[in-house]
Amino acid sequence: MPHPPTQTALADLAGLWRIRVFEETVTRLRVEERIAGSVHLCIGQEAVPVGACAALDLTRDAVFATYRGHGWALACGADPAALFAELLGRETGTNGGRAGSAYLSDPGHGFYGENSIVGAHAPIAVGAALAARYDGSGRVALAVFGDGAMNQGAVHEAMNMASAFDLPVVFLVENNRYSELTPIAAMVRDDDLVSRAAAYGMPGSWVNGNDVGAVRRVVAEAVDACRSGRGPVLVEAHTQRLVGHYIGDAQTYRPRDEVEAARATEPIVVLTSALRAAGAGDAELSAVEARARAEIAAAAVTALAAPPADPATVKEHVHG
Amino acid sequence: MPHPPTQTALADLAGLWRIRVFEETVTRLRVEERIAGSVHLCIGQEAVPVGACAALDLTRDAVFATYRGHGWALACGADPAALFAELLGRETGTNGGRAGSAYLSDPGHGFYGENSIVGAHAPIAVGAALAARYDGSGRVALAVFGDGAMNQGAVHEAMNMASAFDLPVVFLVENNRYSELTPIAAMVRDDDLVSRAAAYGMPGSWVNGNDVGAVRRVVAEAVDACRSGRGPVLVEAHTQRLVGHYIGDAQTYRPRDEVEAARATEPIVVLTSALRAAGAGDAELSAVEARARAEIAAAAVTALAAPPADPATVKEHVHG
Amino acid sequence: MAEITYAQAVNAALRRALSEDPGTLLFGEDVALPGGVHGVTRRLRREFGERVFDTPISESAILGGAVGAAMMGLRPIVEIMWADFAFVAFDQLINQAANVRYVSRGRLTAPMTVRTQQGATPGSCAQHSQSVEALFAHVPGLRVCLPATPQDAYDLLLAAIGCDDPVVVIESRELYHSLKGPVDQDGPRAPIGGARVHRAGSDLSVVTWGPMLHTVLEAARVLESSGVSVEVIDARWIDPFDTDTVVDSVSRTGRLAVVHAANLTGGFGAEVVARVVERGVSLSAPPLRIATEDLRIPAAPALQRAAIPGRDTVAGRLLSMVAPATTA
Amino acid sequence: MAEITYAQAVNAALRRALSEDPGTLLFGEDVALPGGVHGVTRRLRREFGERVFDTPISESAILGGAVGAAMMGLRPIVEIMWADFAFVAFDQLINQAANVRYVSRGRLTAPMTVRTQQGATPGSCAQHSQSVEALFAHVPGLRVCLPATPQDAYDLLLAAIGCDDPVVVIESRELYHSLKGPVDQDGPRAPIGGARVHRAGSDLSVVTWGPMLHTVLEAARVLESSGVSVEVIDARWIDPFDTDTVVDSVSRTGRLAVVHAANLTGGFGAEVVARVVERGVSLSAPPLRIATEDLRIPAAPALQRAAIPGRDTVAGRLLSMVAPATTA
Ligand SMILES: Cc1ncc(C[n+]2csc(CCOP(=O)(O)OP(=O)(O)O)c2C)c(N)n1
Ligand SMILES: Cc1ncc(C[n+]2csc(CCOP(=O)(O)OP(=O)(O)O)c2C)c(N)n1
Ligand SMILES: [Mg+2]
Ligand SMILES: [Mg+2]
Repeated sequence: MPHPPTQTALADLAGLWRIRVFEETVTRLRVEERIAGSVHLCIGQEAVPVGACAALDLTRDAVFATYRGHGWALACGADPAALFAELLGRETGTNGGRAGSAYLSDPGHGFYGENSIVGAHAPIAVGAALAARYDGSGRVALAVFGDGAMNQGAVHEAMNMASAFDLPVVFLVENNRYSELTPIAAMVRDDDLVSRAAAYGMPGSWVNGNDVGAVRRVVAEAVDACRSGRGPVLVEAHTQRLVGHYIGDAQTYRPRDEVEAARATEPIVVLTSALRAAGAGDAELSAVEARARAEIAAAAVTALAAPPADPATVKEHVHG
Repeated sequence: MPHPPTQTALADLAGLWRIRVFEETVTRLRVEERIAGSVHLCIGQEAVPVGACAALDLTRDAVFATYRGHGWALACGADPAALFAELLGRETGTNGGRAGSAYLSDPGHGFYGENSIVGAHAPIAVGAALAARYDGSGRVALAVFGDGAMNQGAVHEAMNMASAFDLPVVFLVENNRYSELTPIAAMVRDDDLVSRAAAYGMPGSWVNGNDVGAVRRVVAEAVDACRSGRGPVLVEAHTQRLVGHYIGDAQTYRPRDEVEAARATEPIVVLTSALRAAGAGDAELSAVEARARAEIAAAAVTALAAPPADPATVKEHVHG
Repeated sequence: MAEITYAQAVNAALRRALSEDPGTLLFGEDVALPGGVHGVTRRLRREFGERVFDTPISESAILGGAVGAAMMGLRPIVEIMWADFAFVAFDQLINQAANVRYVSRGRLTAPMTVRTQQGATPGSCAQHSQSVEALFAHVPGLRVCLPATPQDAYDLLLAAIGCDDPVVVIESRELYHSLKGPVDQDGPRAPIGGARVHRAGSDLSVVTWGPMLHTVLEAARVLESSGVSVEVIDARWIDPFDTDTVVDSVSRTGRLAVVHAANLTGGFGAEVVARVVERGVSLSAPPLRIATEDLRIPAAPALQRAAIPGRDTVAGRLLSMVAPATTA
Repeated sequence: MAEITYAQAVNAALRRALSEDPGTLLFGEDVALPGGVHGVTRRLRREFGERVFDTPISESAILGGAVGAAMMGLRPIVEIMWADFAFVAFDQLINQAANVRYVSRGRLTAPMTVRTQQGATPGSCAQHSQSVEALFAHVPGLRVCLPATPQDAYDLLLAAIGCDDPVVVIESRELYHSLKGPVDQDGPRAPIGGARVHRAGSDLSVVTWGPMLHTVLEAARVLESSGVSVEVIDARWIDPFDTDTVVDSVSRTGRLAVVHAANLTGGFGAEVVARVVERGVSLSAPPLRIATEDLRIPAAPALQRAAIPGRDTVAGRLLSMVAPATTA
């Protein structure tokens, strides 16, 4: 079977559940209007952050994600209570309420943040990789973005510069086949996006983004290439969101049965079946889910009890 | 022999000489400080505009070039006297002195202008091609830019959008191997730039940019593909400048013998030899050059006699 | 006249433009098949077919595509989904669209309309919250307007589309679905320019634009109950800016305040103040700018409220402007 | 103290920064092996090796690369060859660099310096001629300066590099090789901010910045011969802007003029006027802005002279400001 040994797989499953439950809880808090504004969930895409972060050394590596980044923050090790608090606009949020759902960061855990400008973090990740040339850290930078971001100029410039200078960047495309409400297939001639790596003379790998073990393996190879000085790698992970682009998206642009069909191959289902096939029992599997539910529920309680961001601090930190 | 029949070849030679002599005259006028500011010459690269424009139908096609665009304007059919006048800041200039050497245009001849922002005209050409969808003109848009421009975000976005929408754009790279003072080879992993076409699912062709007949043939094929609805084509023409990036560039960044070696393969030398081999006599060949010299000299005289741009008009045409 | 929302008014103006002129195109991210992320362009694809289409997430290609199509004689209307996103492709506006007419001495033109929207709404992050009209207004060759009512959302957009030069229409995300009003859709297309006096007053002239108009109108009502009469001018167009209307008003009231949601420093409020004082209008109090603090926009609603002037802040500061005079 | 050019002063400041702090990097198009298109960064590659390097023509990658390297604790100095080119990548300044500190509550910072140059010179086209400081100055989180002398080219750049936040240093292309002066290279690094009074005067305060300083100083000499005493203030930093120095001066002279090469409308001159009048400084004449007309910059020298205020225009307009008072 393609999965790693059961202990790792159980840890992976725990990682998937934590994100899934976190996002479900966010949905509830948004619907209850305790969280304000646009929220982009990664339900269905959890295997990408869980697999990729397992392949990184977050004491020195740097992750740059998009607005769809709660799962990435969690996989990096951010405290779920601090993440909830951030979404809720509380003082104890990762960013003290300044960032919100779509722009939060937690550099203490290697999470250099979400970005709400499509593709803008790709060159920033190149800069983090560039710094590794000089600071002796051995850092690898990972920039994750969507299929639609591949058509943004900044991403092109980032890939070329990283390639030309052999910089340690993993460019990871979460290809969920939609850019907001528009299918990527209508916006490119060839939706085999990994083939663009060749334009930069950069290696590219495709991976099933619903298979957490496969993601870990492919990203680990990319990180190895980076760490050993061979320069950047493009990884395309095929996956899907099981929810709308944002909370409230009616998804009228999606074929009715698409999401239903995807439920059979989504990461938690896939990994749970594999673990069952490898001998894991129902009790063991349910316990993983239950622990995640308990942890996340407690985190939400903590966050909800925190004071709101203090308006008196609003002018702080514009400059040093 | 690879060249078209002699009559066409003689016309090509005339086209090359007109540009060459125009640029030499510009050099003189710049050195004499009659022309002010930065001037970018295309000496050595003349076969690309001459060949490409011969493949276009300039009653309906639209050409978008860079600051290195005098040759393109001439090949499109712009009046050399109006071009000189523009460089000299005269009222009779193509743009009445508002544009200068690096940003001039002559839409009456299909020359929609130079652009001094690297790569910025690529999306504009896409817009001109887009318009062809709706206006029934059958227009093909040609965007020509340098090797260095391939690393600019706007060019990437333009190529993708043109490909996705099958728009009639010829993207023509004049690869003279330098971006200002820096070799392209140091700024990309793979300096075989035409291979980037595949990233967009777009056909690409390489051509010897010193061979005017070859350029005409390859661009004609690209125009055909565009005109018949098959969408954009990327053409890479290898060529070289025999002069600096701008007038006054000391070219310390170039190997000493590089320019000398290039003199053996530059377009006028190549075409003259081919014509000789095909039976053309010295008198005939010199007459082509002499006619070009006479025409351009007369144009310069006309331009120098024109009045300077009228300061009283400076506020006109900011808005309609 | 039926009441429609601000978003519906935009939709109606687009429909009219697309119907009346076959050279009109509408394109941008998610504007066609999905009908826009805010539903503003709904049904237009169905009605106008291929003249309405979706694009890749490529703002340079969108804006450059508009410049090129406009140079060829079409009349493209493009959407930049958030004004904040214009900056990935600002070159196409400042160095391209704005130059077309001037540098060609009118041989070429760029009759294109860029629709976008801006403003902070609860939870919106620093990259989705800025009010950036001043950055467009400093670019000669671009026209800029900010409709604040459904009727203006309709009228200003049609005026923009009819203009033979590039126009940036900055709509208000917060008003799209929250503001309804009667909209006359049968009038002739207005030319660009012209402020509107929303409320006459004698003690103080307030100039504002965009959704801040409504905050100012509320503040004016508060001040009315304190016996202070506030004239409220919606600039509507900041290029061309209707200096005369403002100067006339201030000449009568002797006091000028400008209120905007953009950051204070370098905001267009400074331009308004400068134009009025340059004319030597005699003032009974120093002019006042009320604007968002010079900071990045925070996402948390409590922080946003502290950063962006609301009704009470505006009313309080306006009152302090007249207080010395009325107590004197 | 040896006299060196403005360009040499920039070069010297870069050398000192690269020598004193191994975390300093210098990169941009043609800055390393070729030493810069204007020769400003000559020899630095040879002296500092791989910390100085050339980049592709990719402004988003250059600026984004600086943001990322700065977030990791380095101190990148990058060049945007012409200020006009910043707009292909303005997002990296406005939506990225400027947000780093604020949105992370200081957990992350972006101590980066963006060197660029601007201005019209004879023949320079509309895409290579703009003066765009006001566009940067409206972005909270960015610092902006415009050195006008060799000493300031040295001092302000070092202050910028020492600043823990993103700073845009707008140099003057026309001054690079035309202006020489003594430069003290041994002083301590100055902090950011602070205007400089270049000339004391009693009739009129003129605020300016960048190469326009020299035009204003010439105009002031012309006015001196007419018996008018002009105080000339070089703002040097427009963020942070030294309002106090200006207000002090205007309080003494009773007259304010601002002169800049940027287009009038929405230029930073409006901000200066607004700040002074808001303070209620009593004025004996309306404030005056002298700026480039609201147009695209034409290439022809004769047209440029008509568009951009020169010595005589400045002197004439300043004189007309005091004339009514002196003849009264
Ligand atoms: C420069 C820019 N343009 C447009 C947007 C609006 N926008 C936000 S998300 C998104 C779609 C991105 O699609 P993709 O890259 O596939 O990522 P996904 O949302 O599917 O994870 C768009 C267009 C933006 N945030 N930034
Ligand atoms: C966006 C932008 N960045 C930088 C420049 C400065 N610049 C002008 S020409 C040039 C080199 C372009 O090289 P290439 O595309 O190879 O064209 P070539 O000059 O060789 O014809 C550069 C960097 C510019 N004009 N625009
Ligand atoms: Mg996607
Ligand atoms: Mg080149």
